Amino acid sequence: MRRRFVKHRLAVCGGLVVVAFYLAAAFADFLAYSDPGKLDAQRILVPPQRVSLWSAGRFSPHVYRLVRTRNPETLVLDYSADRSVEIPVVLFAHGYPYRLFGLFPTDIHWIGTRGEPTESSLFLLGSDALGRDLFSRLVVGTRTSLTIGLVGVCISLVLGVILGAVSGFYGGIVDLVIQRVIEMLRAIPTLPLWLGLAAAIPPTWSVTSVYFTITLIVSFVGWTELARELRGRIMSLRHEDFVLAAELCGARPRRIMFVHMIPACTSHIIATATLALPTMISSETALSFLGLGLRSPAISLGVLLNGAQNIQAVALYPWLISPALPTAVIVLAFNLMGDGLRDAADPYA
Amino acid sequence: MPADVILRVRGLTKHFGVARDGEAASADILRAVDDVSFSVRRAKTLALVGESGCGKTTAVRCIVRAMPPTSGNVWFRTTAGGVVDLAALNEAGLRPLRAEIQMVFQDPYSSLNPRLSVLDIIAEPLVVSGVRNRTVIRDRVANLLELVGLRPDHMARYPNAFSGGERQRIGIARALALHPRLVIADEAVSALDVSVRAQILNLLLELQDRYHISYLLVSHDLGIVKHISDQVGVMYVGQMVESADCQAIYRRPLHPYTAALLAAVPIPDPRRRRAAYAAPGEAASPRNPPPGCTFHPRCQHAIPRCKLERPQWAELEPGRFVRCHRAHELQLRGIEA
Amino acid sequence: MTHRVRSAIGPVARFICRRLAIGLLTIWAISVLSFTIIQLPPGDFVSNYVARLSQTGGVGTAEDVARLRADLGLDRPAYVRYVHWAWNVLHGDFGRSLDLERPVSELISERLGLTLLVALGGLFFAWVFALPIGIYCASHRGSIAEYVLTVIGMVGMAVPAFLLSLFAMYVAFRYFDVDLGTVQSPQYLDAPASLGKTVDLIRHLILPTAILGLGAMTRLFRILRANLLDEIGKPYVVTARAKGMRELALIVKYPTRIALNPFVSTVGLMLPQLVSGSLIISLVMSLPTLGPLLLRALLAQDMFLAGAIMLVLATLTVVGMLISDLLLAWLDPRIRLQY
Amino acid sequence: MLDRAAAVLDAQPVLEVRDLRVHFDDYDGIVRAVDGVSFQVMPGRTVGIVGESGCGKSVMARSILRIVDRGSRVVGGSVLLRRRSGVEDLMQLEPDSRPMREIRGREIALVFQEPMTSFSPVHTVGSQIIEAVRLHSGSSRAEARREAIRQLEHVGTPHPGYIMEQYAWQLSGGLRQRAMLAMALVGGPSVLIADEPTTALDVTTQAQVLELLHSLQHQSGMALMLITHDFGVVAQIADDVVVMYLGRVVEQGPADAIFHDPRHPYTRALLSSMPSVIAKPRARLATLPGAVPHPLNRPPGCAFHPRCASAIPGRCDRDTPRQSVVQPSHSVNCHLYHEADPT
Repeated sequence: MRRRFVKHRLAVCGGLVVVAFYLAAAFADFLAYSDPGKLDAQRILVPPQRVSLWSAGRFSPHVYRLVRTRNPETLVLDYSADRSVEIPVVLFAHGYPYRLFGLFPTDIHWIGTRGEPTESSLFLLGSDALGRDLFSRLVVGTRTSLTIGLVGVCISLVLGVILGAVSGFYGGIVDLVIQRVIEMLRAIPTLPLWLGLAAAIPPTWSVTSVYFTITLIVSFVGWTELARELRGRIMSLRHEDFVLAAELCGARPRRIMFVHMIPACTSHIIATATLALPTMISSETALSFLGLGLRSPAISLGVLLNGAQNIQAVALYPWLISPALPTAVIVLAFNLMGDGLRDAADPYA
Repeated sequence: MPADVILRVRGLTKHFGVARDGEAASADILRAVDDVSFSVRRAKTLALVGESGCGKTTAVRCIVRAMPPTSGNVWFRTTAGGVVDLAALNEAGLRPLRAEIQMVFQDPYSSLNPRLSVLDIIAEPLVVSGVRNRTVIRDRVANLLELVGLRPDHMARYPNAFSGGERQRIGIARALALHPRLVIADEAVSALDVSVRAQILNLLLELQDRYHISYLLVSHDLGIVKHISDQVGVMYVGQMVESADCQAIYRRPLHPYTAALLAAVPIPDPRRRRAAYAAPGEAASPRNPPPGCTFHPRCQHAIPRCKLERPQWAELEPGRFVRCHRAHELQLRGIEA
Repeated sequence: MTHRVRSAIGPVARFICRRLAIGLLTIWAISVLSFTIIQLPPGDFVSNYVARLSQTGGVGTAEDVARLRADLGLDRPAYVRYVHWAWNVLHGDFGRSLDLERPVSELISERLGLTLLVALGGLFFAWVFALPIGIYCASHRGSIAEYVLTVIGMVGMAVPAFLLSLFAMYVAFRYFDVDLGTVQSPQYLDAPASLGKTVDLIRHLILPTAILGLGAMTRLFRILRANLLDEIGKPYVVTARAKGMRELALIVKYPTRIALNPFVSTVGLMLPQLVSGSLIISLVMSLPTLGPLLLRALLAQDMFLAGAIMLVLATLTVVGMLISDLLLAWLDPRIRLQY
Repeated sequence: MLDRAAAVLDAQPVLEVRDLRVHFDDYDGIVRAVDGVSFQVMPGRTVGIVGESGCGKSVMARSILRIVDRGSRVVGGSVLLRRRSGVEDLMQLEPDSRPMREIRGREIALVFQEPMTSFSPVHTVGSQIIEAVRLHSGSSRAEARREAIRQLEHVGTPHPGYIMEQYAWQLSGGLRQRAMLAMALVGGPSVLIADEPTTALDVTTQAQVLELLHSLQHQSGMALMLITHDFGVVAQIADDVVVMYLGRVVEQGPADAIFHDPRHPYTRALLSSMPSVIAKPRARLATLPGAVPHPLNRPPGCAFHPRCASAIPGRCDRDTPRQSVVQPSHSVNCHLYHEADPT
């Protein structure tokens, strides 16, 4: 299976991108050089900045100090660079404190400015309507979205594997009921369902509860695909002679299930899970985008895109739409990878 | 049950309900196996012969209880000497007997789990029966591999490293792991190349001579059957139509279907081309078998009685059972050796 | 006896009955689900209403609140309310929107046409493009065009519809100075129906339908291509070739015919996705379909309206899936004759 | 029987395969599926091509009609077809060209092992036969229908009108194979290639189909090329036999010579290892050691040498044996016979 996957060039590319994204998510706080939640009324809607690498013929990365002006006619805020003040940008700078992997307290970030606070000087991708650094928010938001996908898939996996396996192994009335339930769930348009469920989340709930509820909601439908897939595999495995051979040795159902059946399905499970992940991520993004999923102060790709809902604003401040790019890339990469995995798992499907 | 009989099947019947909602209207029943009786003797081979759909595979699957029979008895003589009815036991009651009846399958590819090494495959019966000591298991597997003509140092390999014939040997080794008294071989060589078939057939014969195992063989190939069996039972549309000693059945069949089968077997000798007589038409469907004798629409010798009355399973001569109204009067041709 | 009756009505009829029964069951389950969802949020319309009222300076006394509750039946147990609601729905009465203070059926029927138009338009788009592209890719395997089309298909399938529409709107607004967030050009807004108005409407709908169709199209195209490649290797294709048929005639006649089956059956499964997609695209592009109405109703806890919209959408989907099943039975004799 | 043999003695072969080579790309390399095969098919006679799995017999049949699967290609040799208009080399034609398509079905027809999957499951049997008729005659639909029914009657199907309206999966195995034959014969081919036509059938049905093939051939005088792994079937109906092993011919000759005077060690071993109904009960069989190697790992020299009891070290494992004629029309590719016949 590994050999067939590696032959799939696009899938390998997708896989590398996925790994890169998850690495970024693991080190999100390290990569986010500014505190993603810190408001700054003086730095609203700053456009993306250029980092100059050379200063007087010497390698010395720096940005210029921002000067805020208001256009007297249009009353639109303008930012210009004060070329006289260079603010050096340095690697491994000290910034806001955080815990790496939630364990080790530190305040080192990959870059930062020296002399002036990073929060008010460095805006690689600009800032949002509340003056928060978009790059940092993007990194942290990506982490949220990616983990929601992962947790959602885990929930789907547990549900799907158990129900699918039971359905396929025992057949009969159990199978009939589970299949009908799946059929019904699949007939419901997912979005209204999600909207309805998400609208039911009380606005007073904490960010964490909302996070887990949203995860539950997006996996509510996700498990059906996995259960169907697994049921089909288990059913066809039941007719394999090696399963009968094991039964004739006196092996009990549990052994048959775990020694002979589930391992034969792992590649399918992995492939289906990989293909389910991007659906989960885009579902969360869509919900939050509509304002029914995660809400500020939580940060996710959908929450960030929510700020880009107004097309006139986007036209004026195009950098607000930048969260669309990582969303598209991660979803695409997952699909490519999942596709390759599925082909590799079952070259005859 | 005579002392040398190890397995006696009486009136074995398996019906599949085709009806979906449980109400079994009579026409919705598929009579896969219908009142089949035979005995397998110790260290001897009984072959069930028949064309596809005749119920031979279903019959053996009922005997090993891969599915429950609808009715009938399957008496088995255990190592301890007692006789139990396998058809009446539940899963827990069967488990201790599993070691004594093993099976060799037709498809050398689907019968071995591709994800387990040969060691794990052959060791599975041992592990399930409670052997835990790795060295004991390895030694036993090495012995078994040698026994079936494979190199013991290949036990760490996976099935895909072996050819069809070698896989079949692995399957035989697995079946032998718990010293079974009865081995059921379902078309065990028909998926193999001609040049490999002979190796496996000879291996089965050798093992029988050495360990006094009884075989219940299922095959559609009358050539293979002649090489390995002591007794033959011929099945047609779920019923046993004739059973007898191997030599006798080939030389002088008593049932017209047996005769038709023998006449249809191509003989590998261009000098013995035969005026092709084959029974016309094709086997009836077990879903809707003809009334009376199921073979009558294809039978040259059918009389009006055959259409109306179902013939009884009767012992015409000592050891020769047949299900035909006219068996006593017909002179049918067999094959001269 | 029953067996005779069943065989007398024939396999096709039995198949249809079975499907119908499942469909009805699904709709019933959905009605319960919709009703439950509406009941989930803490508080109800009245408490929301009172909260809003007090924000704007109005005051509701406890008696007022209780009377309003009693009027709306909110003081009775949930199952009673469900039965009451379902009974009315069965008689075509969806109740009144509490928020917009208009009959729900009126609100829905205003917007149903456009909703259907967008969803079916997307489906049409998907079909029309997926079929030739799928056949082309299967018959030109390994060509550069096939590779490019496959990659485009991948992108189209992967990128969520709302991102695509957001992007399309941005491009249109920024570079073509067209505001896509309307369904009608300003000059036609209050104009009576005319050819010009219809053309204008269609022009505004092309992009949303295309975006909606793109996702479905790429999915269909990939399924069709995979099925075709599968079928092309089958012995009956070799047989047809051995008869002396031309390659193209061969692919069009045999494998396509068989590969169409999963095609039709996936259309059924795709309908829920299309409906969802059309909702979210409408929300982004502010098309007056049921999408924005549903969102508004949910946010306002306008129970009758939200429940009715969910029920209507789900029913439409179930009906669509039923049609696709029947189509499949008509297409494939194996299903038609063996069921 | 004898008259027929005499009549064809001076006849020209209707199909002649010369040094045919077909390769295909496998995951792990190039498989030489057919590697220099030559034989002739005489009009009115039956050639049995016998061999075990992987010997290349099916690939060869398809290459003759130029319908090999993707990834396979004919890399050399010629297939000469004698038509009324003269002799034509099929290897010189483009696979999807009009001349090649006209040869398919009209000059050379093909019947496969699995009649179930050889018919499209969503078209009726009748529509597929009608299509074959119209491909070759351009007749109207009604005429084609009558012709199709006539062909079905010809191959002995009961109720041909009813069979026409059925789907292949609704028919029994025997009827399917008969319908398949009817479809193959509508073009009135001069050569019928039957690839394992009876392998999927029960033994009584097999006897019926073999009998049918025999009588059809007798009536029309077409040549029959029967591909099978079953020596029994070959013995029953073939006039000439070609034995193949791993893409090469090891021995060919008249059926009687092959069965009663086999020369190649492979043919001999195979014949003596065959379980047969005429053997004594429980007789031990002679065995051939080992298994057929994967065509990708074909042993050098004579491909059979690792399993051959009389292999000559230093020779059989190095040199590819040439063809030696041991009797008129009986030849063998084996080093053992090179010494006896120093040509």
